[in-house]
Amino acid sequence: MDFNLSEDRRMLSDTLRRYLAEQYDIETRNQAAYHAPFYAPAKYTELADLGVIGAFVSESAGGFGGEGFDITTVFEELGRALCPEPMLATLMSVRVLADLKQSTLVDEIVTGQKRPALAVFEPEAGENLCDIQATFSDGKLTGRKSVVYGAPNADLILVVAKEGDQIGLYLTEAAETVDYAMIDGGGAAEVILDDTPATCLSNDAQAALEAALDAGRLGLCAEAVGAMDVMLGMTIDYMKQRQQFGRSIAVFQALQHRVVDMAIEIEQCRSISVLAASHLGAAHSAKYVAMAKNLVGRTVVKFSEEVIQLHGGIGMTWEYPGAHYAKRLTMIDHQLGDALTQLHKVMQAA
Amino acid sequence: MDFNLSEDRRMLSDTLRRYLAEQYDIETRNQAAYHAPFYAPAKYTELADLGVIGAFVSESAGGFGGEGFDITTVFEELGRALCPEPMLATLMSVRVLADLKQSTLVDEIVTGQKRPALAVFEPEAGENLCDIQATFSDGKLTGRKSVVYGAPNADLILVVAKEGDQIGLYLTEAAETVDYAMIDGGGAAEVILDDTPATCLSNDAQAALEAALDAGRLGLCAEAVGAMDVMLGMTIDYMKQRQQFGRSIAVFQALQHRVVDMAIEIEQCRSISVLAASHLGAAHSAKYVAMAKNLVGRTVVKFSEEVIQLHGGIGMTWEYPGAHYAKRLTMIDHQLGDALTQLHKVMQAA
Amino acid sequence: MDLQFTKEEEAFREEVRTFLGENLPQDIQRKVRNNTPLDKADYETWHAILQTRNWLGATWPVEHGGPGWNNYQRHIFGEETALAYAPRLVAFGVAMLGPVLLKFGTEQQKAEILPRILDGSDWWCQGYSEPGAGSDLASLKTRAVRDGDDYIINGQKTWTTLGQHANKIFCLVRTDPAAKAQEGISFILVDLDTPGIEMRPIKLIEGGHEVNEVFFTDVRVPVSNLVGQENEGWTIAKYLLTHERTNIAGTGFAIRDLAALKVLAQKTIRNGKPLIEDPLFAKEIAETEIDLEAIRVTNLRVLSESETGAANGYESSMLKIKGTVIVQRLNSLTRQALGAAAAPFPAENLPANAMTVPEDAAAAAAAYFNNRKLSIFGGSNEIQRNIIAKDLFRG
Amino acid sequence: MDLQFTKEEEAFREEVRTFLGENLPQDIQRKVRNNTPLDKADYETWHAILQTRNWLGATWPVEHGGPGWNNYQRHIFGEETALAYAPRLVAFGVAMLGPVLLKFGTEQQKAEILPRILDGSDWWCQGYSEPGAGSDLASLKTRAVRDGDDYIINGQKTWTTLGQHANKIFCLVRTDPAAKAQEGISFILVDLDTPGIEMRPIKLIEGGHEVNEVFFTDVRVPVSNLVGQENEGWTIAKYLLTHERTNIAGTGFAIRDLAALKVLAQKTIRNGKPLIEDPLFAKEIAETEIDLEAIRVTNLRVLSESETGAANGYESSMLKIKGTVIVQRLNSLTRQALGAAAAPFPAENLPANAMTVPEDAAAAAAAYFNNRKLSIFGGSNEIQRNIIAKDLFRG
Repeated sequence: MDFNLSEDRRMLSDTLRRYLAEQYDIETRNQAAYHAPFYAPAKYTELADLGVIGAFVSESAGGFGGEGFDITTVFEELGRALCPEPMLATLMSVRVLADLKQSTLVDEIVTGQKRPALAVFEPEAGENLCDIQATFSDGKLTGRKSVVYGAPNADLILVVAKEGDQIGLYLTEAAETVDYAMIDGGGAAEVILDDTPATCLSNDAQAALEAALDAGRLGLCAEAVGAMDVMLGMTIDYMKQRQQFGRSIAVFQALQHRVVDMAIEIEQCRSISVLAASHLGAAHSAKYVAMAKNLVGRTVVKFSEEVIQLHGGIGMTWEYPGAHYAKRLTMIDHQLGDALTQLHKVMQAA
Repeated sequence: MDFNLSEDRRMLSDTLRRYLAEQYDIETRNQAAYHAPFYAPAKYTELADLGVIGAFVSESAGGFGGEGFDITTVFEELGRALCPEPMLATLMSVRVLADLKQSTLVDEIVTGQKRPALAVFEPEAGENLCDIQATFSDGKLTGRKSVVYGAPNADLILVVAKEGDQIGLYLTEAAETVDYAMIDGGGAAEVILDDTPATCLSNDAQAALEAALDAGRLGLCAEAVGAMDVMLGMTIDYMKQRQQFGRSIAVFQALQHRVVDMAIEIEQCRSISVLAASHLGAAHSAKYVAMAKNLVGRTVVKFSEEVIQLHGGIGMTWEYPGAHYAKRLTMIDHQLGDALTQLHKVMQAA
Repeated sequence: MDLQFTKEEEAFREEVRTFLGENLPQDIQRKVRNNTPLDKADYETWHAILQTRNWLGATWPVEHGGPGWNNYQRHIFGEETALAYAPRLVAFGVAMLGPVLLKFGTEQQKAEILPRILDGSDWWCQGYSEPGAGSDLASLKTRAVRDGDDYIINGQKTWTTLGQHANKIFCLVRTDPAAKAQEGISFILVDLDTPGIEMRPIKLIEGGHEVNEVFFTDVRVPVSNLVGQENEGWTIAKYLLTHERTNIAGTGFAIRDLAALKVLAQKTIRNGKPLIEDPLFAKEIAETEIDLEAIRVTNLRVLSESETGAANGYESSMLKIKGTVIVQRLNSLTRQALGAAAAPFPAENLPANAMTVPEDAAAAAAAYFNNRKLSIFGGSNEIQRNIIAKDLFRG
Repeated sequence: MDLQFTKEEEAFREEVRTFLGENLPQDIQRKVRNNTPLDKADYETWHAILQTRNWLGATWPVEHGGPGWNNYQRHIFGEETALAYAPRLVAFGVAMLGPVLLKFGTEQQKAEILPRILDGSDWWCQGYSEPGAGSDLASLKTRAVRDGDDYIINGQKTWTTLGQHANKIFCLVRTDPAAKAQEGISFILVDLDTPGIEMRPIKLIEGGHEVNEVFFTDVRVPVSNLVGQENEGWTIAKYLLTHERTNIAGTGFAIRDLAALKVLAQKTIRNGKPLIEDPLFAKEIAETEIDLEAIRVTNLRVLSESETGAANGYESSMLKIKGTVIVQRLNSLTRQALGAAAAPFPAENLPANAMTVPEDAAAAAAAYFNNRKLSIFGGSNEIQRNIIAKDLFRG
């Protein structure tokens, strides 16, 4: 049994932590995160150069990682830095393309030459791919994709659509998008498809998509653990420094015990993410990912509420970095299926 | 708007509180509660003399009360004193008999001459009367009734059974019972019916039974409020007196805040019980009762756990009165449908 | 025991409801429903409309232009305005300074200031909190030094709500630095046009601007602007904090938001069926509804006790804690109901054809984050717990 | 990263499992499964069976008759015995006094006492807590006064688990009343046959007898019964409290109880269908299962760190808190699953034809109440939170 990162991953982790700490002070981060294109294209390319995207796919598919722990290693660091780069979109896209043997596209993405987004969900189709209504026929896509992460400024949009009953993956560079910032920073878009020309990459992509979405969920779990870790430290530092009634509020036992419970839950989230990472792609992968995303989802909402409350007014201000961590953590529960949705999956798998 | 008890009810409440305080020190209570017949027959009769049972039915039916607030007035006091007398059985029985115009039986019960028990539930039939499997035919009952409150030593057992599809109420004095104490004190029994002779009181008693069960649920809510009220005071007294690390544990803020949350929830339970009492027998009565029993059920379990925890080892001992309050409170959630069962009713009524 | 409002009270409710139906401007109502921030003009319009019926000074006696309502009427008015998606009143002039002047002000102060509150001439804001003194008001540091017939004020106030619209501010300032914490504080009125005052916006977590910092540098204020006696400010502050307890539980908002949540959960399709049919989500709604039913009665019990003078000191703390927990839980469920579609920011920027959710839910995530303030401002829920604990553990 | 046990460890698990299958007496197993209290003879039988393989002194080195296991093996053994419904070991001799003597005892003490622990000659119990000193051991008052070659002990101990079966007790006593709280305490061994000792049962909330009070009146004990130096008792007590951390999270019990709960919820008919098909109950089970999966990994992480010496001090506190919360939640759900049928008491009194629930669930409510002790005994969860807070907020 061994809970240490491999040498390669530790190097990636260290490099990434240093790079992100240098690059993303909170002002820089917020400037990128809340203003179009809602990330920093030059930094995205640098992250690709550092090997971040290569870590998402296996050597045989053109990367040098691809395991669950490669994903968690990267995303934990992204979470720590509150990094706004659209790596979730890239992760899911490159995983599905690798699965579908689209090696040219994979190479272009791994090297950072092209940036992809994956358009899956629709206003009335969430977790269940079978509910998707967008259609492909005669080389054209029709439908509406909603909250497509990383779509603003993306080079490629990968659209999930049906041809008959089959769920396929289609590539378009011509979709109409309505771009916006997300409330926790970073960009997304509504993608409006109206006889939009597209190329078929696969007309049977369901399994590859489910796997890619699970990789995304795992990434989100690790991102949450990284962000909570930092946020816990910030909260403790704040409490030590904040005076009330003539004393540091860190001495109030009622508050201390709440922080302790938060610390315990972070470790629980870390553990379940490790468990899901170790099973990614193996038997019961989907169930362990759902378990992880459920526990993380339950935790982040409560954690963020506690963090804001423990900071008092300061935690409510835009100026305070912790506020943006709290928003990001909460909104992680909204991405790729919330705690309740994951719980249904766990209950069905039981 | 007026949240004061009427003059009559206040008198009943005062009388009852005095009587119960005199009669039930904890040793006396436990002696009665855990040893056959699991109550104190002489005191039961005295309670009847004080008018407790008369308060359960209206004047027209032979009592002098019968409203929701009459029930809550009595049961709050029973709860405060942790009274083991089988008044829940009596309440439900006399209400259903009054509804069915069984005035002779009602009179005998109100005066304390006869003590009834109501045999409703079965090992596989809980909340839903339609699931009942006991049958009546040719003047005889067959089936098995489970956890019949107050059955040990009862003069009359009222059995709910089906004749065809209809749910009726049958009187027997010849049932085979297996008596036992309940874990929180007081008696119940398994009632085994095997061609047991019985008299039909009504072959269409479903509505009257539902109403009587709701009256019972309301009584349990009020009992819980009374018991929690006393228990909160005991907990605070204990905390003030208990020394740890050289200080009274009442000064520890983390513990104080937990007690505050308990105090708030008691008031919430009191409020929802008042609301249910005000609607008893009127429109949406069942929904308000279910709401009350749900909130009380959610609260008592958490409350009891907190009370034991805050007492440390002492709260775990048989000798400490609070332990018996905690057990009683927890087990109230088990009677007549737990919080989850009530929530389903509320959800269906929505 | 009687949980019914009287016929007169029910008639009053009907009157308020009719008035709101006829007089609440639809554009303002829509902003409130959609969680769109109101303009200064929106507030002024709404205050003026209420004032046509003398309903603005809800807690004021008739002789000063108030409606002379009792507790129940104020409760009903608060509930109905919330249900109708009317704006919250800007409380600082009407509900805070007004009652203070009525109790502690000179006749001249009353005569000069009160009418200008009701007719909208003045917009007051509050200078209580300081960067180092949030829930712990007694530690405030802003100094007022007597200089002839003036005070000279130096210091900083913060969390000044809607200060950007105000022309006046009432402040707690330290007039006796030698006195113990709560003593040596005075309550003083300041014109925001006075030289030396700077107001800076504080942007909140969800991006909105509703609070401010106010900096005082050698700000000269006439002594006649003092309310009550010098160093009596703590008494006034306490009076103010305990005076206005109606609607502290926010049940009107909760009832309204619960109803909207049910509609939303009916419209939202999740996993192929309306979200409200998911028993796990329905459970959350049902439990919250039950908690809300309970606090409505708790609220009425407290109202009834305070009407008869039997209310305990800590009951408003109880209403505050439980009330905010319920409203915040509803906010959270509304946010949750939106799933991925909660993300767009700011929600109102999206063109209609690209909206991800119904218009009135578009800003639900922002509203959720903004309303985390409810358990922090106005005495945090931790402070409220301390107040209750003091009462429970006394003796 | 590698979450797998090695082949050797898996083989060891198989060996333990096979051993349990072949050697755990069915009557004892049934009692454990049914939450029926074990007799003294049951424990002695089971200890003797384990000792046939040298598995009783699980933490002892081989040269003293232990199996020489590493952390993982002890963990596996703990989990497998729990899953098999084997009795918990009576820890006081084997897991507590044994390691203390190995570290602090004289050669003579080791030679005389250790073998008698393993062969069952002695049953040790613990004299730590006092009525005024539960989680706060430093405030203990029991006095030992030197008198020639003896100490004379006066005082009272409490919460002495299974003391009714014991013939020996190890105690913390105050030997220097002038010293500060933690100092001046000694660790001493006492024969329960010594005149002046009285043991009285404490009946627990659910009616069981597993703890006792022990009264000492002028009890004369030879100085040679001291372990370590006089006034060094606190060091020993701390060593003991932090020494045995395996299975502190109780995951084996949780895994076992979760499986049993699922079976029970499948068998229990509620509202016309199996309880497990009620999504609201299934939610509770699923969430608990997820929490359990997480703590299993947390547990392994801590094991792995302590094997490599990297463990933080507060990790066992974390495992204690979360582990007890999970086990207690499972107990609570099991109790809840029974509905009205949880009431009979004592459950084993009912004749078979009148049982209200399956035999192994009959005592579920009693077990629930009894296991509330888990978050109180062995350092309450509040004390554990204080320990973690001290670490988090240090510096």
